[in-house]
Amino acid sequence: MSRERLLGAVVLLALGLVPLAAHLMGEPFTITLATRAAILALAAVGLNIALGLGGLVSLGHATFFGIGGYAMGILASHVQNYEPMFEWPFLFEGSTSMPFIWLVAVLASALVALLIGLLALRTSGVYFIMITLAFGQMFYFFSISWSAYGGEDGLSIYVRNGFPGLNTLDPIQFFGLSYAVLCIVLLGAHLLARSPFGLALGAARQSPDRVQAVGLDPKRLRLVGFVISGAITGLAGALFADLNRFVSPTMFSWQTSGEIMVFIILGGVGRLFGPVVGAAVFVMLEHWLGDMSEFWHIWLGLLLLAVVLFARGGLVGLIAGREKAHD
Amino acid sequence: MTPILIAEQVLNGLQSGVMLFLMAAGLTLIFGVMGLINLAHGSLYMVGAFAAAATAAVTGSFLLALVAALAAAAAAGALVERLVIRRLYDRDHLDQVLATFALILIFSEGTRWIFGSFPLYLDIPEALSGPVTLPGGIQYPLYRLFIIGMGLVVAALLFWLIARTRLGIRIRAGENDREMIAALGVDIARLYTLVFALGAALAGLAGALVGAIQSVQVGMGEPVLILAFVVIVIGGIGSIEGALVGAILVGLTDTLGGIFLPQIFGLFMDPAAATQTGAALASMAIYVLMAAVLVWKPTGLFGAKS
Amino acid sequence: MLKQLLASVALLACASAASAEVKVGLITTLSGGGAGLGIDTRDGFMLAVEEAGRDDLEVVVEDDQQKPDVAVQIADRMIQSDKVDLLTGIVWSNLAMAVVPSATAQGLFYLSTNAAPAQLAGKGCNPNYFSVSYQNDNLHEAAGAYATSADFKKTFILAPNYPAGKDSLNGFKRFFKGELAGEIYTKLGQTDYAAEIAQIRASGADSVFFFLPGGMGISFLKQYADSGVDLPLVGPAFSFDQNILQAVGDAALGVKNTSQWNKDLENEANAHFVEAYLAKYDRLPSLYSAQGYDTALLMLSAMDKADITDKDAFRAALEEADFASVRGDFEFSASHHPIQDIYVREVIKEGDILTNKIVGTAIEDRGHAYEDECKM
Amino acid sequence: MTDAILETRGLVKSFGALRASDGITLDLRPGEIHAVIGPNGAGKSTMIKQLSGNIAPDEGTVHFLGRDVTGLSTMARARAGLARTFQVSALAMEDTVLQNAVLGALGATSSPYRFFRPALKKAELRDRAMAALERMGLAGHAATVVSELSHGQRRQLEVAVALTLQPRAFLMDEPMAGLGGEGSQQLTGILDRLRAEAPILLIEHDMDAVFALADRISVLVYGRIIATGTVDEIRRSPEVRDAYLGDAE
Repeated sequence: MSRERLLGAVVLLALGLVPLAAHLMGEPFTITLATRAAILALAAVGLNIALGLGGLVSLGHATFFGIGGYAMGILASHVQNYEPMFEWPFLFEGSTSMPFIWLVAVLASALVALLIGLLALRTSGVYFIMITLAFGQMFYFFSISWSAYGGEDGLSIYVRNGFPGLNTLDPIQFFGLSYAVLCIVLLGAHLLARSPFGLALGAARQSPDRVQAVGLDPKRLRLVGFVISGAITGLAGALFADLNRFVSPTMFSWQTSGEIMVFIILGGVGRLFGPVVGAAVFVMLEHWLGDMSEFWHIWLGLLLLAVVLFARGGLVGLIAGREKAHD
Repeated sequence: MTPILIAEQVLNGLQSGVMLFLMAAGLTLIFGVMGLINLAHGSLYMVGAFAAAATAAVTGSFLLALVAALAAAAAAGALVERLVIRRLYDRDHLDQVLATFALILIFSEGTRWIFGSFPLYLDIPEALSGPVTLPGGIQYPLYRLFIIGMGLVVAALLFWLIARTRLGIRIRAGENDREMIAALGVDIARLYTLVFALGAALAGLAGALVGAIQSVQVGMGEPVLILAFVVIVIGGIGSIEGALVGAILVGLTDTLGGIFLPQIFGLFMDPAAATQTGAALASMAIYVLMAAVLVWKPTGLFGAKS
Repeated sequence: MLKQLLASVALLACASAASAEVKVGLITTLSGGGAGLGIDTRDGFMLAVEEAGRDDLEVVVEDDQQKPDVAVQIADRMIQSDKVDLLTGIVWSNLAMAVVPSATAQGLFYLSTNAAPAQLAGKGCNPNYFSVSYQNDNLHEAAGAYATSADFKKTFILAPNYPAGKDSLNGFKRFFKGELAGEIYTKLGQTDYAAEIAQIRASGADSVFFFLPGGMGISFLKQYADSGVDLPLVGPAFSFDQNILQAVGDAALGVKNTSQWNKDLENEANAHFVEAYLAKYDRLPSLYSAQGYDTALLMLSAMDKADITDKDAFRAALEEADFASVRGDFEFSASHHPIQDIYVREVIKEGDILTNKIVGTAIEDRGHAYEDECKM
Repeated sequence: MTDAILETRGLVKSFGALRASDGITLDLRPGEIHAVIGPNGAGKSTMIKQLSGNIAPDEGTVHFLGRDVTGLSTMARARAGLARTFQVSALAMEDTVLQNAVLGALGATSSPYRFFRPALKKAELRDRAMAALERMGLAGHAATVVSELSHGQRRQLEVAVALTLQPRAFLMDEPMAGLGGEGSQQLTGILDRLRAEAPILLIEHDMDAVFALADRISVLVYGRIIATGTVDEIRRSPEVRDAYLGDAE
């Protein structure tokens, strides 16, 4: 096992065990923090497929995070308010079932990723960064003024949605669910990176000419990668909304896009466990630095700067060595 | 809607465009010469505004305030370039985005630490306050005309600087080939610091000019930053002409969209719904414009083919 | 300073562990652009807590960064980890909507120092939720009432395009009897109002009502003053608050605005509050400071009467509102919102400092428009 | 129709005032190595880009295996069996030698839209890739990351990736570029054997290699083919001497 793998396994295990210990010691807030870390990591795992594997620097992944969140908010609010979503062609009251909400979140964000991707992938480099940012801003401003679903105030869901066989209101059970989703998606991302698709997408990042010369279409590879990436981040958005029992346009803001990106770079770009390490560290920093100083953003900024300037390859790279794992 | 009102709104759009140009010119220059995406450009705008407000509070002079804004932003720019930005030129855009994102956090909270959490006061100088009557009977604030004039003068100076001066020649050479100008014996590190400080000074000037009619507060730079990015992307990154055209296009779209969209929707919707829908779409208008331009011309209106 | 404060309060609390302790979570905005309002809220609240000097009270203060998800996270921590009995302090309606419904559903008390959206006043009202400030529409309604009494015939109204903005214009229209010269929703966070001012000029209006909180109001007022349009302005207190006025400058002079409090309100509690606040923090109190102070007084009055572990008794004690409010008379409606007078203020200059003075009463004993929708 | 595998007729491509291709007509026949030589700026790159489909000609056609492929994309031509190597190595530098070869096999044999089974565990891909690597003498380096290969090894890998396509024709853009004498000789031997498998259109500056390998040579000057013929014919051609070899030596 490579050092990187080992480190990843340790971090993932710790992320699983800490809440368990907290549960036994009656520290439910630690569980909430761990859940937050797991869900943000999931969002970053999604972005990492576009960013790390495909080289697509998307500064608009908050779009998908927000769509996932609003999928949850909209479906659940209709049930909560006893206002059916639509009555034709059949009566649909909305939903408070997580699996169904997840499905809608994944499909909706994949569809939007497809549309954005079709337009945005015509550009590259800085232009791609900026056009994804622009799409994010469009959704942000739209959600603020869309009064049917709360506008700037957002939507509050009083009771967390259900999952068959679980009591999701119990922090440890909801953590377990989020953690399981994270593990499954990580496994998927691991397989994806080594699959024919992952190989081709990675090559399209490194040498699009080569990919074309062997008869593969780099644009289509990127588009599919972007859609998968958006769908995963959308799923994370739905979970995040359920964690907070609340959605708001903030989920669409460009700072959210920036933060998801920060998780990846903090952890290590294109590394399987980079997003997990990054999100976990970020959540801990937010928690501790926020306690230490009113001006904690300064310290966060300095730390990020230090990572970018001096720890290329992120924290995972710092600990496990610059070289990435090859299979 | 009278022709006078339309003319006034066009002037407003022009003024907001000229202001955006000051921001965008620095951004696009820095990108063109050094290949750097600087998210912290909005922070330099904020530095300019705060420096101007602080100086005006002490001296009471608007002119000194403008000088202070230029100096403070240029100094902050040069400092940041030496300490941080310099290490980012060889990095990919991703590292640049993150590092300059970190700089925003540091600048914003640092400013709050120094100046406190409440907005500062900066006012229009006596000589420039109040409206004037333009031909056609348009009442228009003198200060806004001053901003338009100031912006156009800076634009002209900038074009002259780049087309005619030694520095401009070096800047243009730097855009094409870093090694070549190094081979010509130009001190490239100094050139870069200079260009970065110049871009920062432009942002600082914009911050000070706008600060007098808006609110000088922490976080004022980010909305403008995003707009400036929209501008340079529409114009084509690295192109000063593109920045000018893009800025005016964005200024006009933003201003006129906000006025006309609700009225257009009012033609076939009830007024309350129309104002809301129109306002919602107007706030998205410039992003739609940007997406449309990029789909049509993937490297912007004046961008070099990649 | 905050840390010391907390430490001393905590120390006092430890000293008498025997008595039943009340633990309060104060969630407010202490960093970023909106920090000024949260700092005032906190300082007002803590002033009352310190003056009370009780050893059975502990206050935990946290910064929500003006982000709803952060506010939710902090609330979760305060409930789950710090085991607070009562939450308070949120400035913004969207943050309140994220925190309040689930907190009250979990049996906690929430005392609002500011945000009081319609949802929580009407259908979503809750026995454990009390708004000490107002209902969000109140100041706008008062502005409408003032505009009517000032005999404005054709008023131009504008607000940002978000829920509070829509509530604002509806609130104004509810009490305004004249005609509207125009109605505009601006972009949230907009900083340039040249286009809107041009429309106002062209509309033939005789007066302007605006609701533009924070930096938006500063920008609007400066630009309006410079535009040469000199129609009378009226708006809710937010753009004329003590901390913002200095940044607006002389552009605000003479503008009428509506508020349920001002520092020159003549009552003993207010005189004491203004003096003590100025002495302690070396600046004049704002509306947010006053609301924070009143909230703490209300809570302390209930603590005198009941043990917080007995929720029904504590709630009954809160409902009595038996405290000396800086607003003078204070009582709660059935939906736990204040019934109070709302005043018209005018911006004046006292020496070099811009401030407000009360020039009249806009509405007397105003409750709110959603009272009937509240079933509890 | 002739029995040519690859054939161009009257290719014209202009960039502004510059006519980079000015009516290029040439063909590539089964079993041959057809070398195209010419001074710098003669339009060799522009020509090969039109053959591979990276740029579209203003006029003229490209036929491959008897089919008009002028309107087809690079990808479609590659799938039809036209394999290309690049003047500057275009390889996935962070991936291993085997991964690069498997990528070629993937393009040739199956869809890349498979998301779960590891690419390197697929027997048909792996076998094909390993076979190509063995032929180029790179089997021992299968697990090496490309960025750690020597320049010569990278040139060999370029050819190996092209081989995995099992192509019907090769387009090789200066495969000898940057190779030393020994490396050059080694590659010459490999190309010599390769022509039996599929004909090679070879653009090359290394005259020793060209004269050693080419069955036919075309000389491109200012976007025109000024002569086509066997090695001896070209050596003797006075026009070629004047236009090209003359000032080259």
